[in-house]
Amino acid sequence: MTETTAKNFLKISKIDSYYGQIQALNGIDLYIDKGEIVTLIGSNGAGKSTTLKSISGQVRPKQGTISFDGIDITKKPAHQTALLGIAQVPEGRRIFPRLTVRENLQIGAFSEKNKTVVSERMERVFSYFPRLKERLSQKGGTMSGGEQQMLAIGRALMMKPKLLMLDEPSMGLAPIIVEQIFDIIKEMNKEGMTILLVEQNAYQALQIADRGYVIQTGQIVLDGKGEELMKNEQVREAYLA
Amino acid sequence: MLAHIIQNLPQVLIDGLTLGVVYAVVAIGYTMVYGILELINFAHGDVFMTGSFIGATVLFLFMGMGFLTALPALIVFLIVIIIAGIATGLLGVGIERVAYRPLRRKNAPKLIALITSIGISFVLEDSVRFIAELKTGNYIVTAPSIFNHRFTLSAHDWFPFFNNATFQGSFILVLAVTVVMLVSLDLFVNKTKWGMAMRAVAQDRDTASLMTINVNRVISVTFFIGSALGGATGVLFMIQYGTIDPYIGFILGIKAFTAAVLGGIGNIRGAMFGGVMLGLLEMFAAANLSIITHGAMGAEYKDVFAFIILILVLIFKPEGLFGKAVVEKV
Amino acid sequence: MKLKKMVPLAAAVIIVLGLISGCASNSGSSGGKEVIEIGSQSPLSGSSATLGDAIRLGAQLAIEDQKAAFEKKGFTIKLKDLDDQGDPKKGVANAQILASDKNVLALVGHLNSGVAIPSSEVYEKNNLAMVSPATTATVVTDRGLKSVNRICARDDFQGPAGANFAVKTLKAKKIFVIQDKTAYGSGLAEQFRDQAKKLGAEIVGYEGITVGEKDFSGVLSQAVAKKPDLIYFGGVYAEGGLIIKQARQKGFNGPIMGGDGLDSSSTVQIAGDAVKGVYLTSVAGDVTKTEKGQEFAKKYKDKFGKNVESYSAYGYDSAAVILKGLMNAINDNDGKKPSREQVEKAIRAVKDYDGVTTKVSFNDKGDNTYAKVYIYNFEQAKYPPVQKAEISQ
Amino acid sequence: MTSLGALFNKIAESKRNQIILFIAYVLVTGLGLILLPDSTVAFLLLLFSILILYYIDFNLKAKWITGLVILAVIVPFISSFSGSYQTYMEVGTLVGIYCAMALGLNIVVGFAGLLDLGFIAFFAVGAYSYAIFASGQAAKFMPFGHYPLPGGTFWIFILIGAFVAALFGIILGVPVLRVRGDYLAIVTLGFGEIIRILLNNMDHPINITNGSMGIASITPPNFFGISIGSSSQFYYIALCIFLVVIYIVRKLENSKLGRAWKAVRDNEIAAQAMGIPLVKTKLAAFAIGASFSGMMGVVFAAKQMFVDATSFTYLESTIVLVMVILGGMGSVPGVILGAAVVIILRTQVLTNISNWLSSLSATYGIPIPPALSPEKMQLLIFGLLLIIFALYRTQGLIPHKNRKVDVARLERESAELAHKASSGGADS
Repeated sequence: MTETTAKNFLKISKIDSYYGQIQALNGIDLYIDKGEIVTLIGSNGAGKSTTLKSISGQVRPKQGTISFDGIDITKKPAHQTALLGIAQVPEGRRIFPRLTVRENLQIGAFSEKNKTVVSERMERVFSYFPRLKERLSQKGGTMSGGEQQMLAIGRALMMKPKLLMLDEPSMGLAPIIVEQIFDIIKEMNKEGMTILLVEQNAYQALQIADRGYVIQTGQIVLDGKGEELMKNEQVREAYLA
Repeated sequence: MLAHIIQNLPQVLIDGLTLGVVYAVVAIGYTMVYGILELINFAHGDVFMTGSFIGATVLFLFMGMGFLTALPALIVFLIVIIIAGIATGLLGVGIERVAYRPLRRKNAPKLIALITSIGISFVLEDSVRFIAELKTGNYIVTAPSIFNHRFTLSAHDWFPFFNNATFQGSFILVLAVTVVMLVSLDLFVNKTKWGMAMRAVAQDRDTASLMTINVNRVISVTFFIGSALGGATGVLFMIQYGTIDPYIGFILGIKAFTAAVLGGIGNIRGAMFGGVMLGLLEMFAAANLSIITHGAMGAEYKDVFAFIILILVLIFKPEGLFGKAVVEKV
Repeated sequence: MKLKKMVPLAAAVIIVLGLISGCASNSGSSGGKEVIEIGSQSPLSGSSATLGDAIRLGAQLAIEDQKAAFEKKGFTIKLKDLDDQGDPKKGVANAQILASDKNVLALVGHLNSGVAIPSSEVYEKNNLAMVSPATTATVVTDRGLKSVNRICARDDFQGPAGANFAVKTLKAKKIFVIQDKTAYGSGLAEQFRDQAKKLGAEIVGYEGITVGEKDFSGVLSQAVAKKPDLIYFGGVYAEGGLIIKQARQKGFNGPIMGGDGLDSSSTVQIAGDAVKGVYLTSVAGDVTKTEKGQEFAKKYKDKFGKNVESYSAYGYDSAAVILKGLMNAINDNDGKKPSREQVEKAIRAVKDYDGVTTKVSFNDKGDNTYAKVYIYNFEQAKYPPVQKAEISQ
Repeated sequence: MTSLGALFNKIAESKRNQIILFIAYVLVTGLGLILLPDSTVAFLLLLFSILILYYIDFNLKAKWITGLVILAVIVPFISSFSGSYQTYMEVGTLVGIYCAMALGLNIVVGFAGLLDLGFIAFFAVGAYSYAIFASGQAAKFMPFGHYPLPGGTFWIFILIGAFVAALFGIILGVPVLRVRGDYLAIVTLGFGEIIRILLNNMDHPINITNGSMGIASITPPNFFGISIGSSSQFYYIALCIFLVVIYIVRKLENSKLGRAWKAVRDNEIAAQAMGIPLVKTKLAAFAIGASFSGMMGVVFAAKQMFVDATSFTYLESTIVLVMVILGGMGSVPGVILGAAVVIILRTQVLTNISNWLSSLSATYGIPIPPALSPEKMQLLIFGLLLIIFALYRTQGLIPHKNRKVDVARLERESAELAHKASSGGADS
């Protein structure tokens, strides 16, 4: 791996994205180095999810470029960016309600043909989330919110991604469970996973993040180290109050 | 009165089953497409019809080449059904490409997709009619008859209150082939990776695409399978009834859709049960309505009852008799 | 501005205007001779196209046969054939077209009573004489319209004739009646049923089916279970052929009987071997029985490359009756082109015309007093069936 | 060509020139029809003037009056010189009948966004309600009264037809409105088929509709002692009802109810949130749409003097739908144009081409198989029209004008919003 791709593992420059006629992103610039946890914080409707969707290919930017690991992925559809190693844990978990837990995990490794590799990965997911192992034959839709979040993250890990993007993993969960989830995120990062974390829960996100971006009405208004941002007056007022 | 109905029961059951399995397989086509796209594919009935015509054409070709006498009928039949299945499967994929995918890309309202599907169904009906008429001058086509041995089910010997029932050799064939098709489809959907992908796409298309699943390809596969099954059933229909015309798809399509609704749309096993149930009910109504109502309503009312069942189920139990209540995505 | 859009529009209009001014309107003469057109309306598409096409071709042959005779008088006669699609609305619209074409003086048509009834209201208003080869419903002539004639027998003759044969000759005591819920099928089946009842037979069932379906097992299991001596079907070959086939599959070996709707080669094609033992009444005689008929069949085959259907000869005779009336009208009018009223009267006045299959004289309602009903039996699985009886009024 | 266009543009810029051009057009086509009385093309060109009138910059009132004069005076007068007078008027009558029906369906599909595939049932109900009482049929089951009723009652029956059809609209609507969007299409299709089968079978045990034999010898309408029988007379009846229908539709479109329909169509959830009573609004659409059909059903029965169930098949329902889609959903002028185009295509253009082809094969011996006749290709043609318009020109020939919001976008956004709300709130 060359220095440049390790440096700007994911690089977004000047993207504009639209939802129908409405402009959701306006010239977003952002980069992530390999091995970092970067967080993107902002209020509801600021464009956080749209940024993630633009990266994963669910929304196609009208302008600007996105590159990942040295490859231009601006115009790639979602299933192709996923093949390149970008996994997204979507907002609201979006696990498949009528597939079993096992199937939900298997589908995460859809592109992997080798069955032993799949079961190895599954074991690894269980090492993070032992609870999933107990519920293998349960339907996804019947699990609690916290379990679903674990399943959603587990499903993303089944892809053995190079970059894991999490969209509001704490949403609607009890504080204890949020704690657990953030611990696991930190742990995964320690083991070398690059992570882009989108959160409304700015305090916890900034605590574990190396760097952070603040997005407001489709534009990046601030960026810096995690602890710096936490100290920033504006941030404190808007998101940490 | 009751005695009469009971006496006739074995025959009614056999006839109902024959029609019911045909409904069941066509219903699966509707249910698969609806499950994955939430679209009533009006053209599906006509894909079934096209299948029966392709089957007839191939059969005539084989007859012309003397295959029919040279090879055992069963093998000829299997070849015909496979050719027709593949051809209609490709037709289904083509329909999806031309008529539905552009709309999906544009995020058009469902109403529009429904309208294109009606258009496709008209185009198919008329194109087949045109070709048939050009060839024979008459669009009603009579297929060469194979498997027309008659069997008698001696129900009377076992249970004296029953009458004997008779059936054609093709009945066994229709039953066997549909059972094979249904079982293998069930296995495919529930046990294979592509089946799992289909279910995932049906439940959440956006998220499925995040799992490296090419959604468009899965939709194409779905259309291929649904249409191929429909087309193969068209061949079975042709073998069983001998005569086909370009308009068989309309009535049968509506009935099959009713069956799909009855079983809970989107639910493949439900569609199977719904189809068989509707076939039995319809045959029972045709055989017994005038006995039950003392002549006030005859067999001609059977379709009225089919439609009333459809409407009642849609109103009071839209998830179907076998479907699980699924929280609607608003 | 909106006018931008109008530019191509206006350009198109100008072009089209130029086109029509360039086209000559079709005049009433051709090669110095006056043109007289004979209309024809029958279903050339749809499920009874075989029958409808036979009528058209028959009429065409009659016109070609007599072309020379009219040429001598200074007229060119032509056939103007329209497709009524078996649809009443289409029939009425076509009737308007025929009525508005001044060269059309009479027409051959229709096959279906349901189409003939509303269309004939238009003919009546325009004094356009209609001679039908095939509409059998009683209402067609019972309204007493002066323009409406038919050369075939009525339902209240054909149905009872069938019943007489079934009860008296075939000795059927228990009869199951099936009909296709169309104007034709119901009308015929009702007449049959009433007469059969009168003769003392028991009607063990009277059921309707849906046109266009292929599976009639439900009704047939009911029928077979009642062990009738005879099954009667009022309807057309598309369903009739299947009913015959499926009844045989269900083990019914007794006679099956139908009306003229089964009188088609398609019945044999659809029913296959099962057609053996089927009887049918027809208002059309067997052309191959007479020398005249055989000659006709040969000419028809040479000309169109198709075998005669029952209605081919009736189409021919209908047209021939019209031409005879027309010729009389021309003669009465001192060799000039007659008016529609004159033609209408002349056609009604035709007496003892001797055609390929039938003699024709119209009564005051427009029914043919020589109309006969024929009874046929499929002894072998081939068309035409064998004529068994010939019944006059 | 372009310079010609530019020249035309220049001339047409001034209002006065436009009027002169328009009058010239009417005169030329009118003269064309007089000189070539049997040319269908000339007749169609004359009718075309109405469309031109629609696009002219002109005072609205004056436009209406001009249009009326053309339709009520000029067209009938000029075509009366032609031998095809009655044919032209028959086409005119059919256009009137189907325009009113299409406008009715437009309320249901275009305004309220409910796909109805059994719309012809209401037409059938109207037609049968006149047919039964204006023929001897009613005497077969009614214990009192003398039938057939005299032709003068026709005028009352127009209202009765509208009322009965509206009633059926509500009967259908009440249960059906519980059903989701695309299921609605299937349910209405089933309803249409049920009505047709019932009409075809209600001859026993009580003979109400005379079953498949249909009802013949329907009394023609009577207008102050004049018996109305010819197409040229029915043309005026159809025209009058058509004008009434347009008036009502225009009024409704800009009324509170009209706005409610569009709100329901564009976003049901939001409309409900704004306090629009969903059921009432949808039922009103069904009832009013059906009543137009019912009125024209009465006219149809009186004109044909014969009704049977074969005129009310599923195909007919979809033909009316084609008119709406072709013209432009929700657009009143568009739907009128759509109806006219489809009827003229069906009754004139395709028939003429078919006849031309068959005469060609007769005179020159060119073997053109009858299967190729464009008249028989109707299904194919209408099917292709549906597909092409749905895919490439969803807004139809004359797009709906005051569309300020993009429906698709609105739907998607609302769906997203709702999704956000549900996924956010569902778990704890």
